[in-house]
Amino acid sequence: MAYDIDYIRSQFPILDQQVQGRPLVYLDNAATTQKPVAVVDAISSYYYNDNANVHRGVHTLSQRATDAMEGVRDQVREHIGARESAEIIFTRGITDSINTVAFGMGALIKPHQNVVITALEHHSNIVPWQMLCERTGATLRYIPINEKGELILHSLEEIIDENTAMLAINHISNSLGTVNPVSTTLARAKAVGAWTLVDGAQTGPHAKVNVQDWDVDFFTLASHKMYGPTGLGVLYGKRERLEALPPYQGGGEMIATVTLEKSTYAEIPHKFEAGTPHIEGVIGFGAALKFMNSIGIEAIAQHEAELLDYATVSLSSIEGFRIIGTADHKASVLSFLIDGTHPYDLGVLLDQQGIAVRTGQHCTQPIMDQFCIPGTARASFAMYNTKEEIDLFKAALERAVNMLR
Amino acid sequence: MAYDIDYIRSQFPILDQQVQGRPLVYLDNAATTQKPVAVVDAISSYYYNDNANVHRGVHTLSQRATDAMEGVRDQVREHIGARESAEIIFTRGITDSINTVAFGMGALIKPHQNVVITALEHHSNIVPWQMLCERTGATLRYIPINEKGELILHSLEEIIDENTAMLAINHISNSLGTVNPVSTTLARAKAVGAWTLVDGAQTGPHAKVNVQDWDVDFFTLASHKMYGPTGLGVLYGKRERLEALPPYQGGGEMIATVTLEKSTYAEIPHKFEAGTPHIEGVIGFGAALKFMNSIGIEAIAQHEAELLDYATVSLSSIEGFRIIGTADHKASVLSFLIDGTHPYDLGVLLDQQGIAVRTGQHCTQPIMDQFCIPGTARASFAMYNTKEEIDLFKAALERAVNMLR
Amino acid sequence: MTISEKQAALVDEFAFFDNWMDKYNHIIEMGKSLKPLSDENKQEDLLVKGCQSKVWLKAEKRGEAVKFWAHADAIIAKGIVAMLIDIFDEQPAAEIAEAELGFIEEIGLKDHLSPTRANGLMSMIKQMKIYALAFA
Amino acid sequence: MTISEKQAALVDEFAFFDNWMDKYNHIIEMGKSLKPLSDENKQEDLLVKGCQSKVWLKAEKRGEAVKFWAHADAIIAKGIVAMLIDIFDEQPAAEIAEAELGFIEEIGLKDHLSPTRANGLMSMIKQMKIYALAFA
Ligand SMILES: Cc1ncc(COP(=O)(O)O)c(C=O)c1O
Ligand SMILES: Cc1ncc(COP(=O)(O)O)c(C=O)c1O
Repeated sequence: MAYDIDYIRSQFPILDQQVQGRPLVYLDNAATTQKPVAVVDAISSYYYNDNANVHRGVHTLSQRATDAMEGVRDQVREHIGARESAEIIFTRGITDSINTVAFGMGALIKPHQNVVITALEHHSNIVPWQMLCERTGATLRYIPINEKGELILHSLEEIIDENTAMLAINHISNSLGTVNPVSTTLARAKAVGAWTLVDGAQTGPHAKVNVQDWDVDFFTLASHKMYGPTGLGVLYGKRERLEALPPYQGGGEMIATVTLEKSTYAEIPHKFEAGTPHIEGVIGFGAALKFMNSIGIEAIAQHEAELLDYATVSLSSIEGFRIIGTADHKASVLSFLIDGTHPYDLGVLLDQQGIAVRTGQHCTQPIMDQFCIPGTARASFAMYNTKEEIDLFKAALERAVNMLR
Repeated sequence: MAYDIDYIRSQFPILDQQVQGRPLVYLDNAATTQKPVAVVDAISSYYYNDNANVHRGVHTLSQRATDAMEGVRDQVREHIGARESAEIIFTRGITDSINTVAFGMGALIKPHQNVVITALEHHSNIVPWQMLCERTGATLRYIPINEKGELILHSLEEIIDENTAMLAINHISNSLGTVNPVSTTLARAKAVGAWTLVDGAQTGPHAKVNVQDWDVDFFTLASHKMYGPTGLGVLYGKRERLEALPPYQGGGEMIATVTLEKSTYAEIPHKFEAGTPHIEGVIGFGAALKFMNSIGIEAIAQHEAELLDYATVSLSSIEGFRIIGTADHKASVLSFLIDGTHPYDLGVLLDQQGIAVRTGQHCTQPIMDQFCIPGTARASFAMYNTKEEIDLFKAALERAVNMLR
Repeated sequence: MTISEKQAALVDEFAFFDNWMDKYNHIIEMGKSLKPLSDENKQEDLLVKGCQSKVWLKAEKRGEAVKFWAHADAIIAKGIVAMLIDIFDEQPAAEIAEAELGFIEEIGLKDHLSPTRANGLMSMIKQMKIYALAFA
Repeated sequence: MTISEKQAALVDEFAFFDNWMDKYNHIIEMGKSLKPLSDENKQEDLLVKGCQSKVWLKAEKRGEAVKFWAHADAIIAKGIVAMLIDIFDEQPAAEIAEAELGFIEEIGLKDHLSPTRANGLMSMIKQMKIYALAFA
């Protein structure tokens, strides 16, 4: 079946607008994606027909809302290939998911142990572990990267050792686009008995993974990067890990019994879902998953790969154009600099021409420090982008460079 | 100006439906309120026009989204009378807000100190403090309640003493409707130098408060109980308290600088807003506040007070009808039992007749334990309820009781 | 009667009633006529998790079969557990463990008895099957 | 010239340009012609918080007036800070602290220079006023 780009674009009304008098070209998808009609409709339909608080209600609306929410839990389970839907926790986002795990490990990790991440992580997969190590005396270690932005694996066996309690690694780098060799690193971690977590922020929109194939302990997704509503994330955890992990937040839903003296905690997934959940977000996310699957994640990934290739070749003809992150295996992200210009200036002048890219450090300051650069300009692609948009982007970029030089 | 109930009801499309073949009567508002058209429209308008990730983007959409979000922060500041908008933190809900404070206090509280709550709290204002005390060795104390469901204040000076680090208390009880004497208890806490937190879950929809008049350190609201979207809450904190409190979650947005070795944290409010915020929720909440204020919170409160009076008198004629929670000062909640029936059975048979009430412990198990009851049936009112609905409720309740006896 | 025959009989019974009120009245009647569980059996460890009212379930092995007793503090929950006992009581453990319960849909209560309902129907069934598996 | 007169002059300058490109070109030119800040002054403590590019601001008291120097690594940020220096440099501290900057709206860049913009215009203004207050 052909990739029906016109149909796809028609599902995203936001794209059909002028910015600064020019047609909007939205290339900031790694930060957040746009939402299709199906998602917005699911939200309004929920609020106009079924809205109620979930789980404890005997009345019909509460029941409908609960059924809808639990239905999405099962949809997510299926989407990532988890064994049971109790292994799917709804959180506020990737950041919340990782903090949930890092907090719980505070009670489990020993001072002589270490946590391993990579030099390629988003702040949300760095700072929680720094905080954990600060609280517990454990050590934080990094898998380094080379000048292409790829993990250097030859000393993996020294970095991940028998004292490693956790390996937490992203699958696809949001600032360089590197697709990391998750299986290799997970295999080493499992060999020494470490727990494992994969940050799937940039996986969700671009690749379908199976958590049982990876045999990973924890995996996280963000709805807002997968065409779904803001304020919702997923934390997948293997049952035995979630049962071993102490609860994070205390409150409604996550308890079995509460007396003035002591509380006992509910079973998973509720143990990790304190408070009224983001029911609307869950339902919108269900619609987003359904929409993505109706297009086909592989078809989307292939479309994006073509755009990435096209843009890489096309922009390379601009004098002084330099790609930051040239890994052999990349997905959907083009980070670059142009000699003699500052990325912030490029961003401003592109915006003047309707082109939305992100500029700065992309919440990955250690990468920028390693490359000794102040940041990059980053174009990142989604299912609805086109080669024509890349042409507009290139023309606008050339104009900006001319103004700045 | 007359209270225009027809206009108000017309703004809530969900109310205009049949449940089990009967017109829906939604009396579960203390659990969550319904959403007006203005809120749903704000959400779809955001996704169809302005959606982008906030704060770090130089492009137009990101700028619009940031302006919109920061505009709501200022709207909330004004709504609760905070000094500056940096004192307004957006969280996932009340539960998240309270956990944020309780977690941060872990680094500040000493084992000989105590935290004081009341016997009238929601689990979300009990369990975080139990967990804090467990982690730190501090003691948890309770202000007891009498048989009317009112706080017993005569030993307040023993309970809150010079070792009290925190007084955390709800303003309006979600399960009994008691309006607590916040000023009196806060005054005592301040006299001994304790920090103070007011759980405003049930305040938001029913009363307008000024945090500077109360001179409270922390105050929390939940969007979903105030006609706004799910997944969003507010944590107000005085600047000096928020600056003293260690950050909760690590990740994007909450840092100033990150190196592989160490991170420094951003200023408030960002210090407490790790990760991509629930932008849509913030914008929807802004629309909800605007809508509430257009009706007038005092007008709403008065309407609800009339409904509570009417229902209290009307239902009292049912044989064996017993109100749980008979405080002199109550808001919007009618919790009850009927002799010889179980609240769960009442809930099921009311639902069969289109009436949505909540049954159970309402996340306040200690209250139920104190009254030695398995739970209650609870009708709770919102701006859109009517006396006709209460008549339907009463008739349905009588029918249910007849079936059960 | 086998489990299937028992279900068919229940479905026939409910076919009499064409409105929710009569159906619930019947469930309530079933609840009222459930043989009592002695007070000393109303213990923590016999409580079924996931019901909004308290439901106690007790089982004993009787040869190949399983004997059940139950109690609930809410009458509708009691009626529901009474239906389940009507179907499963003194049936072979192996068959209880395997049984599919089509009757829920057929008596027209599916809407009222969905898996996430706070009434705990699913939890009760699960608990009875766990007993049966342990005895099989 | 007073602060108001300086602003009026800037507004006149920008009135020449009727499209964004020329306006930005002019800002870029102003950035290029900003007197350089010596390297030893590009220190952590002179950095203005809240800008996406690095902006350094230095001030000294000169009698009643304040003398400013600045640098930025992005040229548009440098142009923006150059505009501010054009307006505030060697003006009386008290007047800097009190000044209202209407020119932003008038030169038609309000959209581009709103308070939450990552360009940090507001942060630069705030920093200059803080210096002025300290000297006043
Ligand atoms: C008094 C009170 N506190 C706390 C909460 C918890 O709020 P949320 O579930 O939105 O976190 C609620 C609502 O359930 C409440 O009524
Ligand atoms: C790789 C990666 N990890 C983590 C995050 C944080 O996700 P969120 O901001 O939704 O919590 C992001 C997105 O910004 C990301 O790209």
